[in-house]
Amino acid sequence: MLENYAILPCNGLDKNAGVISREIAIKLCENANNKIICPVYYRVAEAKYNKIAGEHSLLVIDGCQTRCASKLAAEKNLKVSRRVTISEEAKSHNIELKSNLRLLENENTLIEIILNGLNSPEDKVALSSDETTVFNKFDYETYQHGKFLFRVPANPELYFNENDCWTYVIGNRARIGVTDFVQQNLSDILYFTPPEIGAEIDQFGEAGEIESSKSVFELISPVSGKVISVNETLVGKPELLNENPYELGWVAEIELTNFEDDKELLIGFDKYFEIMKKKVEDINV
Amino acid sequence: MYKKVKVVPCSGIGKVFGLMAREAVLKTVIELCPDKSETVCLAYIVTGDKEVKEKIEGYDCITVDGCPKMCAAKNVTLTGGVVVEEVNVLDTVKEHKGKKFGSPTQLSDDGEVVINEIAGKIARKINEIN
Amino acid sequence: MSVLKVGVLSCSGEECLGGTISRLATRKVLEELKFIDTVTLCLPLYLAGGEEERNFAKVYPTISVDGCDKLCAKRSTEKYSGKISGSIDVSKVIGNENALNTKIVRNKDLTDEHIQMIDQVAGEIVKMIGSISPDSLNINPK
Amino acid sequence: MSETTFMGVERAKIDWKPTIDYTSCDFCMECVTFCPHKVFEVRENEVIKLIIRNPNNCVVFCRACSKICGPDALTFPDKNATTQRIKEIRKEESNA
Repeated sequence: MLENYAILPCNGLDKNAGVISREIAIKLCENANNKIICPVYYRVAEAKYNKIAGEHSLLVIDGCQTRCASKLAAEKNLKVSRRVTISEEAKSHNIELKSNLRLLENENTLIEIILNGLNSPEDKVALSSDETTVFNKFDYETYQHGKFLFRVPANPELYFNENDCWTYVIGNRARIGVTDFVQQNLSDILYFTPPEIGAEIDQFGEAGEIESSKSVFELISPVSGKVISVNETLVGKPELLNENPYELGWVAEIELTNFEDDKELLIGFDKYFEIMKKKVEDINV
Repeated sequence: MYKKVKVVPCSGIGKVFGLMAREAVLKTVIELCPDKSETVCLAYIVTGDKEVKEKIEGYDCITVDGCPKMCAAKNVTLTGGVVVEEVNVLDTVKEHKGKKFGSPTQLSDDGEVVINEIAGKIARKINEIN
Repeated sequence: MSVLKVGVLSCSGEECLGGTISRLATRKVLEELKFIDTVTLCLPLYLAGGEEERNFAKVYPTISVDGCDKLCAKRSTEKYSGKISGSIDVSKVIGNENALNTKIVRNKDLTDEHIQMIDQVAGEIVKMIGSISPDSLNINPK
Repeated sequence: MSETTFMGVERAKIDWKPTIDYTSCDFCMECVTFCPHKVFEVRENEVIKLIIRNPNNCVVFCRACSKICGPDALTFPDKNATTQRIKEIRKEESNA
């Protein structure tokens, strides 16, 4: 059941998909504690909606590929935790959308499907911005300390910095994240702030922030470049960073600008694994 | 037949959140809904004994967990309980950013505040059911 | 190094006082008696968790602390993890009338009487640790 | 912390530590409780109750303490400059 979400729908009244997204937003608020952010009123009542958005996870419902709602969210610096695009949903369920502005059978079926998806526990409809790069299987080396298990991927594509952040490089793109050492130290991770998409980051510059009940960690980018995508799923489910900070818990993707130079200050698995073991012994987790 | 809702916390021993789950449930079954709800030892459920199966099989259960591993939810489901609500303490904790909630043995005042809030949510759910 | 640690697993039962006592006594040994190197685990993790948890009793000599003679912690540990090195039945230490008291107390309502029971059980745990792994006493004064 | 080198450079050669702005520090000591590396030290009976005791324990590029500092009294060197410096030292040493 979708609960405690702020819902920013496309409100395009002149398009069939817009009418659908509006309807879904209303339905989501009827029998659950969710709040609508009216994209029109947002322009004049910013404070009110910023408050709502600040207190809830955000679901953005875009009608068509123009993604006005998403753009509005970006413009207002809102963190999107789930996103649905009606036109895409229609396609994937082979439902043809016409130009009618009243909800007919087709529309209602689609609305049902999407609502079920949104209300089902496993985020069928939720999209993480990760569909882009293809990664090899991670093969982990593990180190047990007390009851804590520390995994580090031994893949040659991975590089680390001594600040316990990793980068997985493919061509001119790199995915970045934190290692198990960070995750185990922080323990239950409650908040995740991704870096800004489009931001230019220097090597060792800040690339997002992770906060737990215990502490706060600033992700120190192993590479320099431009942030081209972030793992938005983590905003709503930061616990994925505890589950696996290398796969589901990746943080951002960077378009590399100067990896050859960056490399000079990065280390491979062997070095990092040793350094990490030492740290684990020093600071008792 | 009138059935009491089973409210099962994880009682995790490693962190304060386990205690919060436990205390929220105790508050619910002792103070808020003593007539409509009761708790069942999770450790007993884990054994899978026939007697404990009978206690929860087919009954409406609300599980209250203190970490994403959702031990209570998983174990109750495995043993045949009908989990009508999976509560995760962390969801409410998130709304109280920057506060300290106490230790695995002692709740701080802020901890009390949060478990009262959670207990309130659980009670509301119980009243929906019965 | 971790071999010397001793695992202490309590039932933390919710239905009667014994569970509460088992939980708090286990924490007491863990937190306050720091001269003993112990480690604990949430019992339900055996089923919900992964390999790490299932191997718990294989990795550490483990003592179970149960609130009543159902011995849930003991039986679950042996069923899902490994042989345990010792078992404490709180009801034997503080008596059935106390252990099985279904008037569950919240931590904030603990009385001096309860605290005494906790100390008593903690004492038993320490004794048992000493008997199964003397080295674990005093190995890492924190 | 037994970590004495960073990126192959002797830690002592890298200037990375918080600087306390005593005009805004209110000695709440949040940073002291926060930092696991004992960078700070409390001086109870002195006027200046907080000092940087172990600058070389400070994790290079970590600025976490400045984030939890209420009065915002902690500042750090410029990351780029530090990175460049580390690279220079590495060169010097490899040429040496």
